[in-house]
Amino acid sequence: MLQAPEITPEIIEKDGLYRDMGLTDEEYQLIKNILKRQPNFTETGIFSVMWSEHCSYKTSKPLLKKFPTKAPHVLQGPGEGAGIVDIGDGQAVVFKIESHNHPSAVEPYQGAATGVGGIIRDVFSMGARPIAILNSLRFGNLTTGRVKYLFEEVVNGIAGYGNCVGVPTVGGEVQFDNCYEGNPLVNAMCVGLIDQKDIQKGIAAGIGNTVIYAGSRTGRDGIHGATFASEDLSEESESKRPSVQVGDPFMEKLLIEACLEVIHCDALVGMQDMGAAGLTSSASEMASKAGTGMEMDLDLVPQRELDMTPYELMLSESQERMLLVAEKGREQEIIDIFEKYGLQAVAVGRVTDDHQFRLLHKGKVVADIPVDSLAEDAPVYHKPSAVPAYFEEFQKMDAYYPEVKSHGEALKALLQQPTIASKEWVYDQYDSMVQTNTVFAPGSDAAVLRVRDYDKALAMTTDCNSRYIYLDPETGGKIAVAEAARNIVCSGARPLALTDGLNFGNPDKPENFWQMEKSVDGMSEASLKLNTPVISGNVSLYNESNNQAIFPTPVVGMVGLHESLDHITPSFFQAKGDAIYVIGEANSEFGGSELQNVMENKYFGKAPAIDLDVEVKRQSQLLKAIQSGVVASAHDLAEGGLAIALAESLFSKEELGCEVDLNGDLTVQLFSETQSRFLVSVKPEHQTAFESLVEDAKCIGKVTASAGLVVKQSEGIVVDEKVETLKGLWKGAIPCLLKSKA
Amino acid sequence: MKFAVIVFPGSNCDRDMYFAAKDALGADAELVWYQSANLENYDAVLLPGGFSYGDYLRTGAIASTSHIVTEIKQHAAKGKPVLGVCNGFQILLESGLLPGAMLRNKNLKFMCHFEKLVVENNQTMFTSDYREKEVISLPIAHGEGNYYCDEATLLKLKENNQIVFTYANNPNGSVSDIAGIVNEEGNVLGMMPHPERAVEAILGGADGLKLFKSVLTNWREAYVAGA
Amino acid sequence: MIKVKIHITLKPGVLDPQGKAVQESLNTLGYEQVLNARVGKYMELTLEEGTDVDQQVEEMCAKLLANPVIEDYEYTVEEGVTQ
Amino acid sequence: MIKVKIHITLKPGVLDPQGKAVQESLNTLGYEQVLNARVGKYMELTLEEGTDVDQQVEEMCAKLLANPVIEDYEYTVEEGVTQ
Ligand SMILES: Nc1ncnc2c1ncn2[C@@H]1O[C@H](COP(=O)(O)OP(=O)(O)O)[C@@H](O)[C@H]1O
Ligand SMILES: [Mg+2]
Repeated sequence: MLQAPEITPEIIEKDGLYRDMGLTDEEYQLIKNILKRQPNFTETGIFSVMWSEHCSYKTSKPLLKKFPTKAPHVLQGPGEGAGIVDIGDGQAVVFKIESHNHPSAVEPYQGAATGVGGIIRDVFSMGARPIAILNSLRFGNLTTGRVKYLFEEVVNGIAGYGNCVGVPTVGGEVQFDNCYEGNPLVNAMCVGLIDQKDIQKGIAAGIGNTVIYAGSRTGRDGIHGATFASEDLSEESESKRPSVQVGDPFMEKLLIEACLEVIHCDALVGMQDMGAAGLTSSASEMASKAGTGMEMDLDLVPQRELDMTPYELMLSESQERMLLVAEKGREQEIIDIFEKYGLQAVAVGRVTDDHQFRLLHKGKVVADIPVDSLAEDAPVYHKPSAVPAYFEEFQKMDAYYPEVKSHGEALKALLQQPTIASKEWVYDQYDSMVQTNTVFAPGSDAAVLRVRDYDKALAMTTDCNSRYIYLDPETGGKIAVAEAARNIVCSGARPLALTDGLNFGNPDKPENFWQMEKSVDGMSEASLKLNTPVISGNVSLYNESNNQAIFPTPVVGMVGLHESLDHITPSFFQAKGDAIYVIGEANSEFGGSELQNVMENKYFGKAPAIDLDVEVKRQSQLLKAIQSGVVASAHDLAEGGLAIALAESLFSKEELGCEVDLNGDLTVQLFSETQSRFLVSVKPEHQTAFESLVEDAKCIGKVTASAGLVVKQSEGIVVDEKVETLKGLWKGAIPCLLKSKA
Repeated sequence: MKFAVIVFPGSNCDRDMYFAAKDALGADAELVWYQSANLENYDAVLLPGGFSYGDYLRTGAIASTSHIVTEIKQHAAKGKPVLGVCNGFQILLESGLLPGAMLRNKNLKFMCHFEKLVVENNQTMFTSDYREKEVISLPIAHGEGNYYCDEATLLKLKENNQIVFTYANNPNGSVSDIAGIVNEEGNVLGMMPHPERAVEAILGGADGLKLFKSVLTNWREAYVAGA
Repeated sequence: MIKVKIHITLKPGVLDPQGKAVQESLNTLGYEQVLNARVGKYMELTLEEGTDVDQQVEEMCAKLLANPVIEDYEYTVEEGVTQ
Repeated sequence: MIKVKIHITLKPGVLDPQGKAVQESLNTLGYEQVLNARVGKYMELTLEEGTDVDQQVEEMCAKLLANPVIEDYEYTVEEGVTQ
């Protein structure tokens, strides 16, 4: 076999090969200064992935610092695999969100599947049992074959992986807008439950301790840097080409069980999953966090393919792999546990005291790098930011007001908008009940899972209305956090904390950076006000296609606590005769609304306003009312306003209807998307108590047995639709779009 | 009475089954790893749902070749109850303890929701607490629950009253709406719907609990003196 | 080394939901001349040199690789393959 | 009628968890001489007589039947088959 010419450090510098790996000239010089010599090929690759945005947050770090991250109930903020929050009784909830956008655009099934696998590993690597998965998805409009394919396969991939590992997929969101056509978003969130005494950290402590590799063997999956210098290496054999990462949920299931057994073995010192940048990031971060060094012998790393180079071994993103540190001399105890599950676990290195990250291959040192330079010394950039022209234009516009001819027809049109329509087609494919804790499966405001053996439950949701954020990132950022909290509160839980998935376009464009900056400002302010600190998150930049950025989409994943099972509250109307209340007045606010989309086919103008003090007051009063047992159902007003909230409250198993009486401009009353509002139903005997607890509540009508949605104005009937008809339109919209020929 | 819940690599409803037997029913139950030597100390065997061996090759196929299945066959031969749910049913089919095979759902999608079932045979040790033709609601959660058997087998199932549950609205394409069948002796039941997921009101219904209760009641009548 | 190629197909009378879906989507895409589609499995096994292939492969198919209730199998053997 | 036989296999280097599970299970059953297993798909299409097979089948494979990011395909054509 012809030997490829060796790429020497000199060639890397002379030909600027580091640039093909994503390093700038300045960064390369910085590396030379750190090493006091030229980096070799493997070292250059290691720096390039560790200093990539994905691992180092070099662009977003200055913004992430703004997030409030502390509160007495936060046990672990950002910095570990996932954040941790105290839920009493010595228990804690662990959660994080992560994006897999680009892999899903290339190979939607595997991209989505491995996204789910990765986030689950983040959670069980902390020692927690994964108890729920949520996902937040964005696609283009369901009008082209390609978009339909992406949508179907992403859902299929999430189902294929999540169902197999036995973690219920209990919630999420899907929205459709043209801006996501070439660049779909696939964010997955995992929630875990842990006894606080079992919390693990990803640290490589204890000089001389043993580093253990466990799980799947390493192949050439997803090695990005391998695209470098294609001219020079055109002779490279076909097999050296990077390949798509394929997930093995069966392997993951075994890893979950093995790792959750391993945490009870006191020979374990630290554990971390191999996520982005695989062995490189897990190993160097574990050593850096512990203030130690690490030496690994790459010949010992289990390999799936022949003749893998150190570069490939270190940069591979093969899935379902874990790195552990065990007390020296007690490795076998841990290896035995993995073997019980039929998993491979091998000692590959040791913890050292010299703060170096040293790799051996075939008897030679192939990398020798100060470990902190990888994890902590990555450059940080303060990108320029500029107010986009569109924003200034939108701010100057007169308020948009849609001329609605028939309110009944508008309601029907809205119900069929894919963003509002039933997502049953999606979530029916997810096992939402495995582990038998699911109280509210997908379909409610927030998913609710009881905590077995305790009188408490967890509520969880993901939310982000990116249209508002596009119109006004700061206001939109506040709304995203507030809306997540509203969903949690409606289910009867107290919001605890959030994880954020920041999806944006290319940050090198000042307008995009401004969007990031402002959204983070808005989110930070809201999370501070609502006392829901940011405990973990993820950043995904460069989400563009044809040079067109997506709407800024900072997804909020939030978890709340029901202090008693009695507080769990449905979002559907419960019984005829119950009084219907709206909390909060409607203003004429249609910028970024679903009705604007229906009528104008685009979004413009001002986002709806939000007053966080009002938000906090209403949420806490509603929660108090729920906890006092005087609320039969609660639902937040979101896309499509009151009309959609009313309809959705009727789309349950019960055959109920409603009759409401509205004053003022009917279009505003029914469809405006004014913030901080709720739709609540209350039993007649609880009305007085409810009204005394919730200031801004106004009774607008009652639940009926007629199975019709009736709206009256000054005693005249203005909308009268059969619930069955409305439900049929709402349920049928997405399946119908998927079936129609592209 | 003591239940064994068999845990294969990739089982994922094992703990749910265990909690149903232990907490909801209040019986004695243990999780039994598939490499365990024997089942002598157990009165009933529960094969839980999940994705044994990742559903690779065919659902239930690889698990059906493991040694524990030989033990389960011996246990069944003694007339003791064996219940296979979802993947457990698929394992029973692959191992030949029940006739037929599973195909992919007719719409090729995994589906998870409550379905209405009709209790076709309430004379078995698993269903005696139900009324004949009682309509119950249990969750399904499967991608391959489209039960198939040839004409002759179907005829036999019908003649022997081996069809225990049918779907009121067939969701997956199963022959004759079949949701669950027993062997000729009546002590091995396989079903796609998940009774263990419907044993408490907070989970959306408790129609599955009667199945476990039937097993317990019948065992008591058969084995506990004076019952 | 020995390479064995195994084809596993659904028995003629058995309904093939996947095949049907393939046919329908091909028809929808405009390939109306597709009258039927059946989907099966194709496996390649690499065996050590010196194995009594025919007896062994037959056994593997019957015992594990195919389900006789719904599937048929066929195989071909190539000996002396270098990986 | 025309019969087309299509083999769809994972590209070399792409992880094949199913193949691995099959190999391990065969090894456990005592077939230790099985060194490797890869699992792919096998499809049979029946086409109307008179179709421009090569061009059409190529297109169908590339567009729908195989996933070009991770799979390779191959096909053979038999014309004049009486079904
Ligand atoms: N947008 C964000 N907000 C808050 N914390 C973040 C954000 N993005 C990342 N983090 C935190 O930074 C740490 C590293 O994140 P990441 O590299 O995505 O984790 P991993 O290495 O497990 O993939 C995590 O603790 C994560 O929670
Ligand atoms: Mg991680």
